[in-house]
Amino acid sequence: MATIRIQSEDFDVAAECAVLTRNQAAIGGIGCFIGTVRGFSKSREIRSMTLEHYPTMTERAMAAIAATAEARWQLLGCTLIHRIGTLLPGDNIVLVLAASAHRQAALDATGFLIDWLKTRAPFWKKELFSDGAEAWIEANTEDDNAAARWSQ
Amino acid sequence: MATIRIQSEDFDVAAECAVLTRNQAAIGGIGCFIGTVRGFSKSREIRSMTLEHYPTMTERAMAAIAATAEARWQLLGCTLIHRIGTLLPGDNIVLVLAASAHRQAALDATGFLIDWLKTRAPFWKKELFSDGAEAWIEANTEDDNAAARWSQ
Amino acid sequence: MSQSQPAGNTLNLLYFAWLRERIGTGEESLSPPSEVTTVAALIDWLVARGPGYQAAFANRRTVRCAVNQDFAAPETAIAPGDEIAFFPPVTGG
Amino acid sequence: MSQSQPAGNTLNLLYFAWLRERIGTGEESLSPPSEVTTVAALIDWLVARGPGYQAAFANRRTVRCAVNQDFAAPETAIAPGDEIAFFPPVTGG
Repeated sequence: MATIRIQSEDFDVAAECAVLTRNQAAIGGIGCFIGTVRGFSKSREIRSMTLEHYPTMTERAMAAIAATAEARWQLLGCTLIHRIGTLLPGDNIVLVLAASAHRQAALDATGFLIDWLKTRAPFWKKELFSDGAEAWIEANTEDDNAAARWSQ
Repeated sequence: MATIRIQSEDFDVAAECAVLTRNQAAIGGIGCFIGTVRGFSKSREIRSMTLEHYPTMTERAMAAIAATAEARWQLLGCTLIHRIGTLLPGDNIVLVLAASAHRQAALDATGFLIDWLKTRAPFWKKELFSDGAEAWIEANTEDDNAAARWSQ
Repeated sequence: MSQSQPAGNTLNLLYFAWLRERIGTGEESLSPPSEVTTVAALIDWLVARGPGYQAAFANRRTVRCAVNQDFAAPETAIAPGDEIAFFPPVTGG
Repeated sequence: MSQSQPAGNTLNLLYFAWLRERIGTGEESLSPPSEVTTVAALIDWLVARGPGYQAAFANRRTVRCAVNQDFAAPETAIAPGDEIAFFPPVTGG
Protein backbone atom coordinates (compact mmCIF):
# COMPACT_ATOMS: atom_id res chain seq x y z
CA MET A 1 0.00 0.00 0.00
CA ALA A 2 2.91 2.34 0.69
CA THR A 3 4.43 4.47 -2.05
CA ILE A 4 8.22 4.40 -1.82
CA ARG A 5 10.55 6.25 -4.11
CA ILE A 6 14.21 7.25 -4.21
CA GLN A 7 14.83 9.91 -6.81
CA SER A 8 17.08 12.80 -7.87
CA GLU A 9 14.25 15.09 -8.94
CA ASP A 10 12.06 17.14 -6.62
CA PHE A 11 8.62 16.00 -5.45
CA ASP A 12 5.31 17.87 -5.42
CA VAL A 13 3.56 17.58 -2.06
CA ALA A 14 0.13 18.43 -3.44
CA ALA A 15 0.43 15.85 -6.24
CA GLU A 16 1.57 13.18 -3.79
CA CYS A 17 -1.36 13.97 -1.49
CA ALA A 18 -3.73 13.65 -4.45
CA VAL A 19 -2.31 10.22 -5.34
CA LEU A 20 -2.53 9.12 -1.72
CA THR A 21 -6.16 10.12 -1.25
CA ARG A 22 -7.53 9.04 -4.64
CA ASN A 23 -10.57 6.79 -4.13
CA GLN A 24 -10.00 6.66 -0.39
CA ALA A 25 -13.30 7.86 1.08
CA ALA A 26 -12.34 6.97 4.65
CA ILE A 27 -9.38 9.35 4.95
CA GLY A 28 -9.95 12.16 7.44
CA GLY A 29 -6.42 13.42 7.89
CA ILE A 30 -3.00 13.37 6.31
CA GLY A 31 0.11 13.89 8.39
CA CYS A 32 3.09 15.16 6.50
CA PHE A 33 6.73 15.96 7.06
CA ILE A 34 9.05 17.63 4.58
CA GLY A 35 12.76 17.76 5.31
CA THR A 36 14.69 20.55 3.62
CA VAL A 37 18.35 21.53 3.16
CA ARG A 38 19.37 24.16 5.69
CA GLY A 39 21.51 27.03 4.47
CA PHE A 40 23.71 26.93 7.54
CA SER A 41 25.30 24.22 9.64
CA LYS A 42 26.43 25.50 13.03
CA SER A 43 26.49 28.99 11.46
CA ARG A 44 28.76 27.83 8.64
CA GLU A 45 27.28 28.65 5.24
CA ILE A 46 26.39 25.66 3.09
CA ARG A 47 26.81 25.68 -0.68
CA SER A 48 25.28 22.27 -1.31
CA MET A 49 24.51 18.87 0.19
CA THR A 50 25.12 15.53 -1.49
CA LEU A 51 23.09 12.46 -0.57
CA GLU A 52 24.58 9.03 -1.10
CA HIS A 53 22.66 5.79 -0.50
CA TYR A 54 22.93 2.01 -0.76
CA PRO A 55 20.70 1.29 -3.74
CA THR A 56 19.85 -2.39 -3.24
CA MET A 57 19.17 -1.90 0.44
CA THR A 58 17.44 1.49 0.54
CA GLU A 59 14.09 0.62 -0.97
CA ARG A 60 13.94 -2.55 1.11
CA ALA A 61 14.70 -0.65 4.32
CA MET A 62 12.08 1.98 3.49
CA ALA A 63 9.48 -0.69 2.74
CA ALA A 64 10.22 -2.33 6.10
CA ILE A 65 9.78 1.02 7.88
CA ALA A 66 6.47 1.64 6.09
CA ALA A 67 5.28 -1.89 6.91
CA THR A 68 6.07 -1.33 10.58
CA ALA A 69 4.01 1.88 10.58
CA GLU A 70 1.13 0.15 8.81
CA ALA A 71 1.15 -2.63 11.38
CA ARG A 72 1.15 -0.16 14.24
CA TRP A 73 -1.41 2.42 13.13
CA GLN A 74 -4.64 2.20 11.16
CA LEU A 75 -3.25 3.82 8.06
CA LEU A 76 -5.03 4.25 4.76
CA GLY A 77 -1.79 4.77 2.89
CA CYS A 78 1.64 6.25 3.32
CA THR A 79 4.26 7.79 1.06
CA LEU A 80 8.01 7.93 1.57
CA ILE A 81 10.07 9.82 -1.01
CA HIS A 82 13.77 10.44 -0.45
CA ARG A 83 15.94 12.45 -2.81
CA ILE A 84 19.55 11.59 -3.64
CA GLY A 85 22.35 13.46 -5.40
CA THR A 86 23.36 17.07 -4.95
CA LEU A 87 20.84 19.48 -3.43
CA LEU A 88 20.95 23.19 -2.66
CA PRO A 89 19.86 25.10 0.47
CA GLY A 90 16.06 25.27 0.58
CA ASP A 91 15.66 22.14 -1.57
CA ASN A 92 13.39 19.37 -0.40
CA ILE A 93 15.16 16.22 0.84
CA VAL A 94 12.46 13.92 2.08
CA LEU A 95 8.68 13.62 2.09
CA VAL A 96 6.63 11.56 4.53
CA LEU A 97 2.86 11.29 4.20
CA ALA A 98 0.60 9.16 6.38
CA ALA A 99 -3.17 9.06 5.84
CA SER A 100 -5.71 7.79 8.32
CA ALA A 101 -9.35 8.15 9.27
CA HIS A 102 -8.19 10.05 12.36
CA ARG A 103 -5.61 12.73 12.82
CA GLN A 104 -3.74 11.31 15.78
CA ALA A 105 -2.83 8.11 13.94
CA ALA A 106 -1.77 10.15 10.91
CA LEU A 107 0.41 12.47 12.98
CA ASP A 108 1.93 9.75 15.15
CA ALA A 109 2.75 7.63 12.11
CA THR A 110 4.34 10.65 10.43
CA GLY A 111 6.63 11.20 13.41
CA PHE A 112 7.51 7.52 13.56
CA LEU A 113 8.26 7.32 9.83
CA ILE A 114 10.66 10.25 9.79
CA ASP A 115 12.36 9.13 13.02
CA TRP A 116 12.97 5.66 11.63
CA LEU A 117 13.96 6.92 8.19
CA LYS A 118 16.63 8.99 9.90
CA THR A 119 18.08 6.04 11.79
CA ARG A 120 17.31 2.96 9.66
CA ALA A 121 17.42 3.89 5.98
CA PRO A 122 20.91 3.80 4.40
CA PHE A 123 21.41 7.40 3.32
CA TRP A 124 24.40 9.59 4.08
CA LYS A 125 24.72 13.33 3.72
CA LYS A 126 27.81 15.31 2.91
CA GLU A 127 27.84 19.07 3.21
CA LEU A 128 29.91 21.30 0.94
CA PHE A 129 30.60 24.63 2.63
CA SER A 130 30.92 27.99 0.93
CA ASP A 131 34.62 28.07 1.76
CA GLY A 132 35.13 24.88 -0.27
CA ALA A 133 35.53 22.50 2.67
CA GLU A 134 33.30 19.46 2.89
CA ALA A 135 32.21 17.12 5.68
CA TRP A 136 30.00 14.09 6.16
CA ILE A 137 27.16 14.84 8.54
CA GLU A 138 27.51 12.79 11.69
CA ALA A 139 24.63 10.85 13.17
CA ASN A 140 23.47 12.36 16.43
CA THR A 141 22.23 10.73 19.57
CA GLU A 142 19.14 12.94 19.48
CA ASP A 143 18.01 11.07 16.38
CA ASP A 144 18.71 7.73 18.06
CA ASN A 145 16.70 8.79 21.09
CA ALA A 146 13.84 9.99 18.90
CA ALA A 147 13.76 6.66 17.09
CA ALA A 148 14.01 4.70 20.33
CA ARG A 149 10.84 6.34 21.68
CA TRP A 150 8.81 4.17 19.33
CA SER A 151 10.18 0.92 20.76
CA GLN A 152 8.24 1.22 24.00
CA MET B 1 4.80 35.73 11.19
CA ALA B 2 1.95 33.26 10.87
CA THR B 3 -0.16 33.07 7.72
CA ILE B 4 -3.83 32.75 8.61
CA ARG B 5 -6.63 32.46 6.11
CA ILE B 6 -10.29 31.50 6.08
CA GLN B 7 -11.52 30.82 2.58
CA SER B 8 -14.08 28.97 0.46
CA GLU B 9 -11.62 27.91 -2.22
CA ASP B 10 -9.18 25.02 -1.97
CA PHE B 11 -5.53 25.47 -0.97
CA ASP B 12 -2.40 24.13 -2.63
CA VAL B 13 -0.07 22.51 -0.10
CA ALA B 14 3.00 22.82 -2.31
CA ALA B 15 2.37 26.51 -2.97
CA GLU B 16 1.83 27.18 0.75
CA CYS B 17 5.08 25.37 1.59
CA ALA B 18 6.89 27.49 -0.99
CA VAL B 19 5.55 30.70 0.57
CA LEU B 20 6.47 29.50 4.04
CA THR B 21 10.06 28.62 3.18
CA ARG B 22 10.86 31.55 0.88
CA ASN B 23 14.08 33.24 2.04
CA GLN B 24 14.16 31.14 5.20
CA ALA B 25 17.59 29.49 5.08
CA ALA B 26 17.35 28.09 8.58
CA ILE B 27 14.37 25.80 7.97
CA GLY B 28 15.21 22.11 8.19
CA GLY B 29 11.75 20.63 8.44
CA ILE B 30 8.10 21.39 7.83
CA GLY B 31 5.40 19.58 9.72
CA CYS B 32 2.05 19.49 8.02
CA PHE B 33 -1.48 18.30 8.63
CA ILE B 34 -4.29 18.26 6.10
CA GLY B 35 -7.81 17.51 7.26
CA THR B 36 -10.17 16.13 4.62
CA VAL B 37 -13.89 15.39 4.34
CA ARG B 38 -14.59 11.72 4.98
CA GLY B 39 -17.09 9.98 2.71
CA PHE B 40 -18.70 8.15 5.61
CA SER B 41 -19.73 9.02 9.16
CA LYS B 42 -20.33 5.91 11.29
CA SER B 43 -20.87 4.00 8.01
CA ARG B 44 -23.52 6.47 6.84
CA GLU B 45 -22.70 7.88 3.41
CA ILE B 46 -22.03 11.61 3.29
CA ARG B 47 -23.09 13.77 0.36
CA SER B 48 -21.52 16.99 1.58
CA MET B 49 -20.32 18.92 4.61
CA THR B 50 -21.02 22.57 5.34
CA LEU B 51 -18.70 24.64 7.50
CA GLU B 52 -20.03 27.64 9.36
CA HIS B 53 -17.86 30.03 11.37
CA TYR B 54 -17.95 33.22 13.42
CA PRO B 55 -16.24 35.67 11.09
CA THR B 56 -15.11 38.41 13.46
CA MET B 57 -13.81 35.90 16.01
CA THR B 58 -12.29 33.21 13.80
CA GLU B 59 -9.23 34.99 12.52
CA ARG B 60 -8.54 36.36 15.98
CA ALA B 61 -8.82 32.90 17.56
CA MET B 62 -6.55 31.40 14.90
CA ALA B 63 -3.98 34.16 15.42
CA ALA B 64 -4.00 33.48 19.16
CA ILE B 65 -3.45 29.76 18.55
CA ALA B 66 -0.56 30.49 16.18
CA ALA B 67 0.96 32.93 18.67
CA THR B 68 0.81 30.30 21.40
CA ALA B 69 2.65 27.82 19.17
CA GLU B 70 5.26 30.41 18.25
CA ALA B 71 5.86 31.17 21.93
CA ARG B 72 6.21 27.49 22.75
CA TRP B 73 8.37 26.19 19.91
CA GLN B 74 11.21 27.70 17.91
CA LEU B 75 9.21 28.12 14.74
CA LEU B 76 10.36 29.80 11.56
CA GLY B 77 6.82 30.27 10.37
CA CYS B 78 3.43 28.63 10.43
CA THR B 79 0.37 28.55 8.22
CA LEU B 80 -3.24 27.94 9.19
CA ILE B 81 -5.82 27.78 6.42
CA HIS B 82 -9.40 26.75 7.13
CA ARG B 83 -12.05 26.37 4.48
CA ILE B 84 -15.71 27.34 4.96
CA GLY B 85 -18.86 26.68 2.98
CA THR B 86 -19.99 23.43 1.40
CA LEU B 87 -17.37 20.75 0.76
CA LEU B 88 -17.55 17.28 -0.79
CA PRO B 89 -16.04 14.00 0.39
CA GLY B 90 -12.32 14.00 -0.31
CA ASP B 91 -12.11 17.80 -0.25
CA ASN B 92 -9.53 19.51 1.89
CA ILE B 93 -10.87 21.23 5.02
CA VAL B 94 -7.86 22.53 6.89
CA LEU B 95 -4.12 22.98 6.40
CA VAL B 96 -1.57 23.34 9.17
CA LEU B 97 2.10 23.97 8.39
CA ALA B 98 4.82 24.55 10.97
CA ALA B 99 8.42 25.16 9.94
CA SER B 100 11.44 24.89 12.19
CA ALA B 101 15.16 24.25 12.09
CA HIS B 102 14.48 20.85 13.64
CA ARG B 103 11.85 18.28 12.89
CA GLN B 104 10.63 17.59 16.41
CA ALA B 105 9.60 21.19 16.97
CA ALA B 106 7.90 21.25 13.56
CA LEU B 107 5.98 18.03 14.24
CA ASP B 108 5.02 18.88 17.82
CA ALA B 109 3.81 22.32 16.79
CA THR B 110 1.77 20.77 13.97
CA GLY B 111 0.03 18.44 16.43
CA PHE B 112 -0.59 21.29 18.84
CA LEU B 113 -1.98 23.60 16.15
CA ILE B 114 -4.53 21.11 14.83
CA ASP B 115 -5.55 20.04 18.34
CA TRP B 116 -6.19 23.62 19.37
CA LEU B 117 -7.85 24.56 16.08
CA LYS B 118 -10.29 21.72 16.71
CA THR B 119 -11.20 22.93 20.18
CA ARG B 120 -10.65 26.70 20.16
CA ALA B 121 -11.47 28.08 16.71
CA PRO B 122 -15.16 28.88 16.13
CA PHE B 123 -16.04 26.55 13.25
CA TRP B 124 -18.99 24.16 13.11
CA LYS B 125 -19.57 21.32 10.69
CA LYS B 126 -22.88 20.01 9.45
CA GLU B 127 -23.06 16.79 7.51
CA LEU B 128 -25.61 16.18 4.77
CA PHE B 129 -26.18 12.47 4.26
CA SER B 130 -27.00 10.71 1.02
CA ASP B 131 -30.51 9.97 2.29
CA GLY B 132 -31.17 13.71 2.64
CA ALA B 133 -30.91 13.89 6.43
CA GLU B 134 -28.51 16.34 7.99
CA ALA B 135 -26.81 16.68 11.38
CA TRP B 136 -24.37 18.96 13.13
CA ILE B 137 -21.20 17.15 14.08
CA GLU B 138 -20.86 16.93 17.84
CA ALA B 139 -17.67 17.82 19.64
CA ASN B 140 -16.04 14.76 21.13
CA THR B 141 -14.14 14.32 24.35
CA GLU B 142 -11.26 12.77 22.42
CA ASP B 143 -10.62 16.17 20.87
CA ASP B 144 -10.82 17.84 24.27
CA ASN B 145 -8.35 15.34 25.69
CA ALA B 146 -6.01 15.81 22.75
CA ALA B 147 -6.07 19.58 23.25
CA ALA B 148 -5.60 19.24 27.01
CA ARG B 149 -2.33 17.30 26.54
CA TRP B 150 -0.62 20.55 25.60
CA SER B 151 -1.53 22.25 28.88
CA GLN B 152 0.91 20.20 30.94
CA MET C 1 -39.26 39.78 33.57
CA SER C 2 -39.24 43.21 31.99
CA GLN C 3 -39.86 43.44 28.26
CA SER C 4 -38.88 47.09 28.14
CA GLN C 5 -35.80 47.84 26.09
CA PRO C 6 -34.29 51.12 27.27
CA ALA C 7 -32.03 52.78 24.74
CA GLY C 8 -28.29 52.65 25.49
CA ASN C 9 -28.49 49.11 26.92
CA THR C 10 -28.30 47.28 23.61
CA LEU C 11 -26.42 43.99 23.21
CA ASN C 12 -25.48 42.57 19.83
CA LEU C 13 -26.35 38.88 19.99
CA LEU C 14 -25.06 36.24 17.56
CA TYR C 15 -26.11 32.60 17.32
CA PHE C 16 -24.33 29.87 15.39
CA ALA C 17 -24.97 26.33 14.18
CA TRP C 18 -27.94 24.64 15.87
CA LEU C 19 -28.46 27.55 18.27
CA ARG C 20 -29.06 29.75 15.21
CA GLU C 21 -31.48 27.17 13.80
CA ARG C 22 -33.44 26.77 17.03
CA ILE C 23 -33.67 30.50 17.74
CA GLY C 24 -34.53 31.19 14.12
CA THR C 25 -32.06 34.01 13.55
CA GLY C 26 -28.30 34.40 13.44
CA GLU C 27 -28.16 37.91 14.79
CA GLU C 28 -30.29 40.33 16.75
CA SER C 29 -29.97 43.43 18.92
CA LEU C 30 -31.70 43.24 22.28
CA SER C 31 -31.79 45.44 25.34
CA PRO C 32 -32.23 43.41 28.52
CA PRO C 33 -32.91 45.19 31.83
CA SER C 34 -29.96 46.63 33.65
CA GLU C 35 -29.82 43.80 36.21
CA VAL C 36 -28.70 41.43 33.43
CA THR C 37 -24.97 41.84 33.97
CA THR C 38 -23.55 38.35 33.33
CA VAL C 39 -23.69 35.73 30.62
CA ALA C 40 -25.73 33.42 32.87
CA ALA C 41 -28.28 36.15 33.64
CA LEU C 42 -28.55 36.92 29.93
CA ILE C 43 -29.34 33.27 29.17
CA ASP C 44 -32.01 33.25 31.89
CA TRP C 45 -33.54 36.34 30.34
CA LEU C 46 -33.39 34.93 26.80
CA VAL C 47 -35.00 31.62 27.82
CA ALA C 48 -37.99 33.55 29.13
CA ARG C 49 -38.47 35.11 25.69
CA GLY C 50 -39.92 31.99 24.06
CA PRO C 51 -39.70 28.34 23.01
CA GLY C 52 -36.96 28.84 20.40
CA TYR C 53 -34.62 30.18 23.09
CA GLN C 54 -35.74 27.45 25.47
CA ALA C 55 -34.82 24.83 22.89
CA ALA C 56 -31.48 26.50 22.19
CA PHE C 57 -30.49 26.70 25.85
CA ALA C 58 -32.19 23.48 27.01
CA ASN C 59 -28.83 21.95 27.90
CA ARG C 60 -26.54 24.77 28.93
CA ARG C 61 -23.55 22.48 29.24
CA THR C 62 -23.59 22.14 25.44
CA VAL C 63 -23.62 25.90 24.87
CA ARG C 64 -20.50 28.02 24.58
CA CYS C 65 -20.32 31.81 24.73
CA ALA C 66 -17.96 34.50 23.53
CA VAL C 67 -18.09 38.10 24.72
CA ASN C 68 -16.52 40.50 22.24
CA GLN C 69 -14.90 37.56 20.43
CA ASP C 70 -13.26 36.07 23.51
CA PHE C 71 -14.46 32.83 25.06
CA ALA C 72 -16.53 33.59 28.15
CA ALA C 73 -17.87 31.77 31.21
CA PRO C 74 -21.37 31.97 32.78
CA GLU C 75 -20.06 34.49 35.30
CA THR C 76 -18.39 36.72 32.69
CA ALA C 77 -19.65 40.30 32.95
CA ILE C 78 -21.50 41.86 30.05
CA ALA C 79 -22.10 45.52 29.32
CA PRO C 80 -24.14 47.58 26.86
CA GLY C 81 -22.64 47.50 23.36
CA ASP C 82 -21.02 44.09 23.82
CA GLU C 83 -21.10 41.51 21.05
CA ILE C 84 -22.24 38.28 22.66
CA ALA C 85 -22.20 35.04 20.70
CA PHE C 86 -23.72 31.70 21.63
CA PHE C 87 -22.74 28.49 19.87
CA PRO C 88 -22.16 24.76 20.37
CA PRO C 89 -18.70 23.40 21.21
CA VAL C 90 -16.59 24.02 18.13
CA THR C 91 -16.00 21.22 15.62
CA GLY C 92 -13.66 22.66 13.01
CA GLY C 93 -10.24 21.47 12.04
CA MET D 1 47.08 -13.77 7.67
CA SER D 2 46.58 -15.63 4.43
CA GLN D 3 46.48 -13.57 1.25
CA SER D 4 45.34 -16.54 -0.82
CA GLN D 5 41.88 -16.15 -2.31
CA PRO D 6 40.42 -19.59 -3.01
CA ALA D 7 37.68 -19.64 -5.63
CA GLY D 8 34.15 -20.17 -4.31
CA ASN D 9 34.78 -18.14 -1.17
CA THR D 10 34.12 -14.74 -2.68
CA LEU D 11 32.42 -11.95 -0.76
CA ASN D 12 30.96 -8.88 -2.45
CA LEU D 13 32.04 -5.94 -0.34
CA LEU D 14 30.50 -2.48 -0.49
CA TYR D 15 31.70 0.70 1.25
CA PHE D 16 29.74 3.93 1.63
CA ALA D 17 30.36 7.55 2.63
CA TRP D 18 33.67 8.11 4.43
CA LEU D 19 34.46 4.38 4.54
CA ARG D 20 34.38 4.41 0.73
CA GLU D 21 36.63 7.47 0.68
CA ARG D 22 39.17 6.02 3.12
CA ILE D 23 39.32 2.59 1.49
CA GLY D 24 39.47 4.19 -1.94
CA THR D 25 36.79 2.08 -3.60
CA GLY D 26 33.05 1.60 -3.25
CA GLU D 27 32.96 -2.03 -4.21
CA GLU D 28 35.28 -5.02 -4.43
CA SER D 29 35.16 -8.80 -4.45
CA LEU D 30 37.47 -10.49 -1.97
CA SER D 31 37.99 -14.07 -0.85
CA PRO D 32 39.07 -14.20 2.77
CA PRO D 33 40.25 -17.52 4.24
CA SER D 34 37.58 -19.93 5.36
CA GLU D 35 38.05 -19.13 9.06
CA VAL D 36 36.59 -15.68 8.44
CA THR D 37 32.99 -16.54 9.28
CA THR D 38 31.68 -13.42 11.06
CA VAL D 39 31.49 -9.71 10.41
CA ALA D 40 33.99 -9.03 13.20
CA ALA D 41 36.48 -11.53 11.76
CA LEU D 42 36.06 -9.99 8.32
CA ILE D 43 36.89 -6.55 9.70
CA ASP D 44 40.02 -7.97 11.40
CA TRP D 45 41.06 -9.49 8.10
CA LEU D 46 40.38 -6.30 6.14
CA VAL D 47 42.31 -4.11 8.60
CA ALA D 48 45.39 -6.27 7.99
CA ARG D 49 45.18 -5.49 4.27
CA GLY D 50 46.46 -1.95 4.53
CA PRO D 51 46.28 1.61 5.86
CA GLY D 52 43.09 2.57 3.99
CA TYR D 53 41.19 -0.21 5.75
CA GLN D 54 42.89 0.69 9.03
CA ALA D 55 41.66 4.27 8.66
CA ALA D 56 38.16 3.13 7.72
CA PHE D 57 37.83 0.78 10.68
CA ALA D 58 39.89 2.82 13.17
CA ASN D 59 36.83 3.35 15.37
CA ARG D 60 34.62 0.32 14.96
CA ARG D 61 31.85 1.83 17.05
CA THR D 62 31.22 4.31 14.24
CA VAL D 63 30.95 1.59 11.58
CA ARG D 64 27.69 -0.13 10.67
CA CYS D 65 27.34 -3.30 8.61
CA ALA D 66 24.66 -4.93 6.50
CA VAL D 67 24.80 -8.53 5.32
CA ASN D 68 22.67 -9.13 2.24
CA GLN D 69 20.94 -5.76 2.79
CA ASP D 70 19.96 -6.45 6.40
CA PHE D 71 21.59 -4.65 9.31
CA ALA D 72 24.13 -6.96 10.95
CA ALA D 73 26.08 -7.17 14.20
CA PRO D 74 29.79 -8.03 14.72
CA GLU D 75 28.82 -11.64 15.48
CA THR D 76 26.60 -12.02 12.41
CA ALA D 77 27.69 -15.02 10.32
CA ILE D 78 28.89 -14.47 6.78
CA ALA D 79 29.15 -17.00 3.97
CA PRO D 80 30.59 -17.10 0.45
CA GLY D 81 28.51 -15.14 -2.01
CA ASP D 82 27.19 -12.71 0.61
CA GLU D 83 26.92 -8.98 -0.10
CA ILE D 84 28.51 -7.24 2.86
CA ALA D 85 28.29 -3.47 3.19
CA PHE D 86 30.15 -1.21 5.63
CA PHE D 87 29.06 2.35 6.27
CA PRO D 88 28.78 5.06 8.93
CA PRO D 89 25.61 5.47 11.00
CA VAL D 90 22.96 6.65 8.58
CA THR D 91 22.09 10.35 8.32
CA GLY D 92 19.25 10.57 5.83
CA GLY D 93 15.76 11.90 6.35
